[in-house]
Amino acid sequence: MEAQNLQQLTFAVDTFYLLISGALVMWMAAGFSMLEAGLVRSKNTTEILTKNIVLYAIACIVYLVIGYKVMYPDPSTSAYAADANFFFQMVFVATAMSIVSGAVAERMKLMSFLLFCVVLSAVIYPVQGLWTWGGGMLTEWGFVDFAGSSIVHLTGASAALAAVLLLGPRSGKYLSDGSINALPGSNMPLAALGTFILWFGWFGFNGGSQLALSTVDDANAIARAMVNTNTSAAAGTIATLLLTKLLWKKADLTMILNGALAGLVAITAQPVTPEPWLAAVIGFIAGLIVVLSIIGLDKLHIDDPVGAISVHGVVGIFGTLVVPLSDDGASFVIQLAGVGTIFCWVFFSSLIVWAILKLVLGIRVTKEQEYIGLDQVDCGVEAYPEFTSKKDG
Amino acid sequence: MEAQNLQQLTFAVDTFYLLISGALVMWMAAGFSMLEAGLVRSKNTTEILTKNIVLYAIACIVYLVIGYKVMYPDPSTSAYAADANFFFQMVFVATAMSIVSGAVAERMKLMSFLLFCVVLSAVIYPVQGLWTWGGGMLTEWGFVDFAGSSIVHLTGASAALAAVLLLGPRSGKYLSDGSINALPGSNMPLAALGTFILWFGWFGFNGGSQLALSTVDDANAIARAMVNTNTSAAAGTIATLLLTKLLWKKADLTMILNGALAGLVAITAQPVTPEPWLAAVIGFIAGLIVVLSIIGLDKLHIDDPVGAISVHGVVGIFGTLVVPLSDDGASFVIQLAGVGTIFCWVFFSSLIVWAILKLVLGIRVTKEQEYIGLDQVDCGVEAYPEFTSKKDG
Amino acid sequence: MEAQNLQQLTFAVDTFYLLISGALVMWMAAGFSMLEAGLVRSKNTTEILTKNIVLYAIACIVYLVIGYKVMYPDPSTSAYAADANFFFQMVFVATAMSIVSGAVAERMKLMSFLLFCVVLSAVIYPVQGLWTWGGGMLTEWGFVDFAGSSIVHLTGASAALAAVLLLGPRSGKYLSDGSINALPGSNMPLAALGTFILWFGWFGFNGGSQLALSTVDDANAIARAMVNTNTSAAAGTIATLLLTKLLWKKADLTMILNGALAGLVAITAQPVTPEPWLAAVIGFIAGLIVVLSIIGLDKLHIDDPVGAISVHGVVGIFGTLVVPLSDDGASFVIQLAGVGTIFCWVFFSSLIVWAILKLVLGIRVTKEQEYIGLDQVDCGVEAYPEFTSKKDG
Amino acid sequence: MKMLVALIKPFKLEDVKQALFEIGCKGLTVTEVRGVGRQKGHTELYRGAEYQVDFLPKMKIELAVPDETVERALEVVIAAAHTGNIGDGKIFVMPLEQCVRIRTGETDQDAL
Amino acid sequence: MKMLVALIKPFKLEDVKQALFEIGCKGLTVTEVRGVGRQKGHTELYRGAEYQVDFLPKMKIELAVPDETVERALEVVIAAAHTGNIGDGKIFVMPLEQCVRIRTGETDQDAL
Amino acid sequence: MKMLVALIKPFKLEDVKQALFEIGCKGLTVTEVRGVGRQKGHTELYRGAEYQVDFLPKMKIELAVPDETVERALEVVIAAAHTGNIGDGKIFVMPLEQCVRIRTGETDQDAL
Ligand SMILES: Nc1ncnc2c1ncn2[C@@H]1O[C@H](COP(=O)(O)OP(=O)(O)O)[C@@H](O)[C@H]1O
Ligand SMILES: Nc1ncnc2c1ncn2[C@@H]1O[C@H](COP(=O)(O)OP(=O)(O)O)[C@@H](O)[C@H]1O
Ligand SMILES: Nc1ncnc2c1ncn2[C@@H]1O[C@H](COP(=O)(O)OP(=O)(O)O)[C@@H](O)[C@H]1O
Repeated sequence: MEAQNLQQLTFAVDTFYLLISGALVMWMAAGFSMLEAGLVRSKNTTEILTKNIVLYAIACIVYLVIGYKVMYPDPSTSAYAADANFFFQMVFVATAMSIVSGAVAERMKLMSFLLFCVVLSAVIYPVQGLWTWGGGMLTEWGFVDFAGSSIVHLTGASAALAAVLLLGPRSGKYLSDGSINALPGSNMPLAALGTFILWFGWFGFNGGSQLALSTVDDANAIARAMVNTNTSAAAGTIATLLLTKLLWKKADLTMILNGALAGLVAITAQPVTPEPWLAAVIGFIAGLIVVLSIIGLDKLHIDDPVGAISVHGVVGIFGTLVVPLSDDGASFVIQLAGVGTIFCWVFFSSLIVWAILKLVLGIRVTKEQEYIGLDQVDCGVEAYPEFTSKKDG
Repeated sequence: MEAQNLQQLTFAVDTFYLLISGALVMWMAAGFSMLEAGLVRSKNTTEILTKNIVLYAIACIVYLVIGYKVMYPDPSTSAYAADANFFFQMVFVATAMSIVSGAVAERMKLMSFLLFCVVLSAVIYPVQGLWTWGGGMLTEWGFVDFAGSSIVHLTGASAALAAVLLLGPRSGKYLSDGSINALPGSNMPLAALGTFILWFGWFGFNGGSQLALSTVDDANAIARAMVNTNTSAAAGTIATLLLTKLLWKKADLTMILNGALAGLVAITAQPVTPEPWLAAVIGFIAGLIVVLSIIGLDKLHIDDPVGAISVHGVVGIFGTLVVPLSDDGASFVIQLAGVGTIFCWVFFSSLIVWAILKLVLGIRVTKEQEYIGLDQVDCGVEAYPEFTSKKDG
Repeated sequence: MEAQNLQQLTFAVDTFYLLISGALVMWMAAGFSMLEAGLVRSKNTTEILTKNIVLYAIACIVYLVIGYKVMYPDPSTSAYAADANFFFQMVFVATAMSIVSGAVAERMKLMSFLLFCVVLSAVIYPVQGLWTWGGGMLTEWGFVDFAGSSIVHLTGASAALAAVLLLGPRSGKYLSDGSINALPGSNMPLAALGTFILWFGWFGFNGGSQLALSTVDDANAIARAMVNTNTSAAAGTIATLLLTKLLWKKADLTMILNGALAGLVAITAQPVTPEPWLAAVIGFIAGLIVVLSIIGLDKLHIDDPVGAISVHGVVGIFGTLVVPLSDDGASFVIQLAGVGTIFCWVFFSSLIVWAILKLVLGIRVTKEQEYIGLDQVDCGVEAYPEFTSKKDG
Repeated sequence: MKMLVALIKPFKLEDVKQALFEIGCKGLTVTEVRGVGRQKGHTELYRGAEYQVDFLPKMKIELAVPDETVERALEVVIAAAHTGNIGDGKIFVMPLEQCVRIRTGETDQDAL
Repeated sequence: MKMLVALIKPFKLEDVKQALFEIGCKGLTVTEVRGVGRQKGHTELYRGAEYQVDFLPKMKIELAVPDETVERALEVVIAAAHTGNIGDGKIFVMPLEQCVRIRTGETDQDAL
Repeated sequence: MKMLVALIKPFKLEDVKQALFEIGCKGLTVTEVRGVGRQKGHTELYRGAEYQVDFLPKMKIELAVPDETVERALEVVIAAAHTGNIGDGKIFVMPLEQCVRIRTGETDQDAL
């Protein structure tokens, strides 16, 4: 009787832990929305908000109907509520898709984007998810990706990269002489708020990925994961501050926000085994990488308004590759193989889907529509109808 | 000794579960504030923020002093901390009141609104709460309203409807030729943020309403409630997207946000018994209903700037009535009777209170004050003092 | 076996409770950011956001490397994960530092501020933290400060006061004839959002400070702490509403927000022992005090753009001194001695650090830089680049 | 031709526009401006501190009209913008030598 | 001297500025305005209700030029601002009697 | 009467207003504009990319004055707006034929 009650309570506690973690990850959808709404121009703000809330909704429904079954053909969870497991897995898909929306901002057709979202949630994400978390081939190889530096973040970024290559840069971003023109984001408090939301939600993302709380070992692992998550983000923030100060004598807030996110992405592949000081080092390097990557992609005329490809892709790879530094169960070669496999699958399958969408429906608005702004074109609702605009006339 | 420790731990876990859930519901107050601040014009923004934070404060204090005792004359909770129970119940009152504030926005006197808030928290809400959750007559009839589609949401909307009928529409909303003039909300990112906050907070609202976590059955019920809550909201979002695209060829973000909320309200009456696919269907229909209801009320010249009456009232009724679809313990007739009873009580008692307030203090600002905006009139603080306004001059 | 499992589960539950609480306190960093971003002028908004996210990062890293060891030379926590304890303690330092950033807004050099942040997190905060929470002399005296009305809030405010005295007021705040000129904050929704975030996060701040959940007594204490926290904040809100209505016939939202925070700060020293009605009284008085204090400091030409010194300092002292009203273990004299000790240590050590910074690097931007705004000077990124400004030209 | 520049209370804009279109005006240009004049500003309170708001929001209407319409235009603007309170605004009439329509290259009267 | 006042489509501002600087103009002033004219506004939808947007965003360029440059300036503005669609805008030419440069006190031609 | 149009540095607005009121002006109108001229813009950085800010914020003051006050008004504006740096701005003087006060119908001098 006692024993049974204890078992029930354990079941309940583990379930609750997963549900709270999942709710925190759901909340990250708000973070991406605010971050992206802050970093686009005001004429595209309503559209990006629409995209973000609808993509979350689509990811949930499609993963419920198809994706979850693809990724976990046989989800046997007797230790906590089956629904809690589904809930936690579901919100991860939405995260991957949110990454895409930022990179293609200010020029993509809303409906084409949403159709891609269906395919990613139904097939592209779950298939590679199956390989690792579903117990597939990558797991057999010994690939380690605790909470998804590659499985979630690199996946999102790879799909984004495929889109951006087919889509081209925003008009006005690269001038005819090859020089780069800034198109500043319209609302910094929103961008900062979005980053804070993501940071907060990430405690559920990484903390929840232990999937069980009820033993001393689990509890210690979760606590360590949360400390390391926070430490890596903090170090990434500081790294970007120092680097932008060094490069430009200014503390570029948008870069610093990217630096915090880079720290979060980098530690996600393995937040449990590093000592906090190592987490700090990983986050710090991630912060440096992200700035250089953003500058580099810009030089290549790959236009990513929010830096999503650098934050989630380049740093996601970095994070996955440094797992062996602290985790004896991982090897650099396998990590590399895993990263390569995931990237190739997601990038090429996405490229095909985007290409089909481009042929059939078109993926880019017209030049005039881009000038007017997607808010009028796709939503008919201005984001800030009462405020006069200084820019773009 | 062991047994006692286990009992203590169970007590602690259930308490913690209620507290976290309650904190999430408190957070919904921020959601309503942001949603409403985004959907009013900038000249009324400070006032609506003031209204929202003060109404929350009043609801808490008045429910502590009076309302709780009315609603639960004998709260016997030995399974978790008594304070946790109070905390969780208290935040629900504030939710009901927040619903009112959106519907009467941009024209009501601040102090009259706050006085109504006292009455609603002390009497109107607790009396009908007693009937169901307090173990009163509706419970005896067999009325089912798990987390409050009617008890909280319809209650808020009924009080709002009474107010709007006495208050009349905002000047300029309906033109002399009977046509409808749009008065666009001033800040879409805030409206979207508010919706995300509400969605997130709703996991506490519906998840917490199981009131106990510590058994396998409870844990499964909570997990199911959260999955269904999320699924219904997602389906509501998608439904509104499709419908507004169909009707107007545009993805109207403000409607989509209402659609998400409609999904949340609809599933609230019974989030535990439906299969997720049924939750999706309920949410989807709720999303369709809310758009049609908003258009319909507008045709009737019932002016509700944020759509609160449609989202919480019309959809709240819908959600309560579909409970028998999945819950064998409920019958359609009883549900109808319950809805009718709650509506009549809240609507007419509110009407009387509003009418008295109208006679004694007045409930509406003058035409000139409305033109200037409530921020100057009631608060003396502009919401965005540095930004030039394009509208209204 | 059973017993051991129960012990493990208890460990896990207590750990989880601390981690969730800590995450909520981390989230308060977003609250301070939004509150301060809303209350400064738009030309200083990017800078204050930068300051807030970087100060959080610095506090985390510095406390990890140095501060924690100073404050808890021997942290023996076998009842929950050691990392969870560190996590929860760490986020408190950031809170203290966030308080400073508001008070010195709109005129301080970014880098000097951040250097101070290093010293506060490494030495100033941990040293006084050691005296009470680390088991040092104040604990021996019998000083009671449950969650840090003095240890966190007064500490932040004292450091802020030292800074403001050396820094002087913003130019244009006090006119040559001694009269006070208002410099209105630029974005009220952000300020309100920030307050809601802080209120929500405070449930972790005060609720978590019990440090253990797993017994009936602990659970009851936490539940009571959360009810009282909420009640005190609500009462503070109402008090400020009434007082500003009385003084100026307007409901000044910025004051009301400060009133809510005052309620939160006041109850923080002892949220467990008061009956809820006493918590309401304490919060109510705190709300009155904060308004009078803000007006008073302004008369003394101590310029604090967000009211941080009044909210966290003056009210922090009040909250600490009223502990004996409900807590028999505390005495007024000891409380006074504790407050005095903490204030003296923090104020004078901060004064010295600020003075050194002033000599070596300077702490204040030039007059012209102040006119242009810190966003351009320190960050090179405008907060709202597309919106035309009405003020300051 | 003349250029009429009218400074009016913002909420009268719609009425004035209406009135001008009724007498055959085909276009006008509007700018948000802030004015100071006989209409006194007011003091506002923020956190207990008073501050003076001197500049009041006004709308500036610029309207090019043929000479023969000037009188009529002045009349209707005055009628439509009038509230009888201080701060109703002013109308200035300035000489306008030439006018070109960018799309067609038409000039003067034809270009209005 | 004359004061040229041009009302143009906002996205043509950069081109017009460029063109004017190429013919030797040294300065100009720009204001965001809203115009109504032959170019019809449009209706927008918000929550199912239509509303009329009459006033369209335009840029107003003010440019003081010596008499001999007026013709040339008109030409280049017309060329640069032209799209061929209704709503391309107008240019008004007004007499300018005097001009002072605040920094140096220079007047007239020298002050431009 | 003349219409004085002054383009000044924004932070000088208060001083100029003060100075004008001291010599008896009773009203003026202010618009936020952006100007380009001899004062060069600057480049800013955003995420590592430079961008050119050509247009600088200026305040435009419009002031109708009787003929006899023109000289005096020019003097005080120049004195108050002067910083000695490039970009201090210009004052343009344009003929003003008529002026009506909407509230009273007064015209010309009386209407100012
Ligand atoms: N001399 C002037 N030059 C330019 N604009 C003026 C002048 N006098 C007044 N104005 C404008 O006209 C508006 C109304 O003038 P005011 O003197 O306040 O009231 P009234 O219109 O009743 O005379 C002012 O706000 C200002 O914009
Ligand atoms: N009579 C007028 N007075 C002042 N501004 C005018 C006048 N007519 C037109 N405008 C301005 O010129 C702009 C373009 O005019 P419009 O008649 O729409 O098209 P078009 O330039 O093709 O003739 C208007 O938006 C308005 O700003
Ligand atoms: N030809 C012009 N026509 C209209 N406005 C001008 C002209 N030249 C300059 N301005 C305005 O005057 C401002 C200051 O001119 P600028 O040449 O930069 O410096 P300065 O006042 O020292 O000569 C410009 O920003 C612009 O607004």
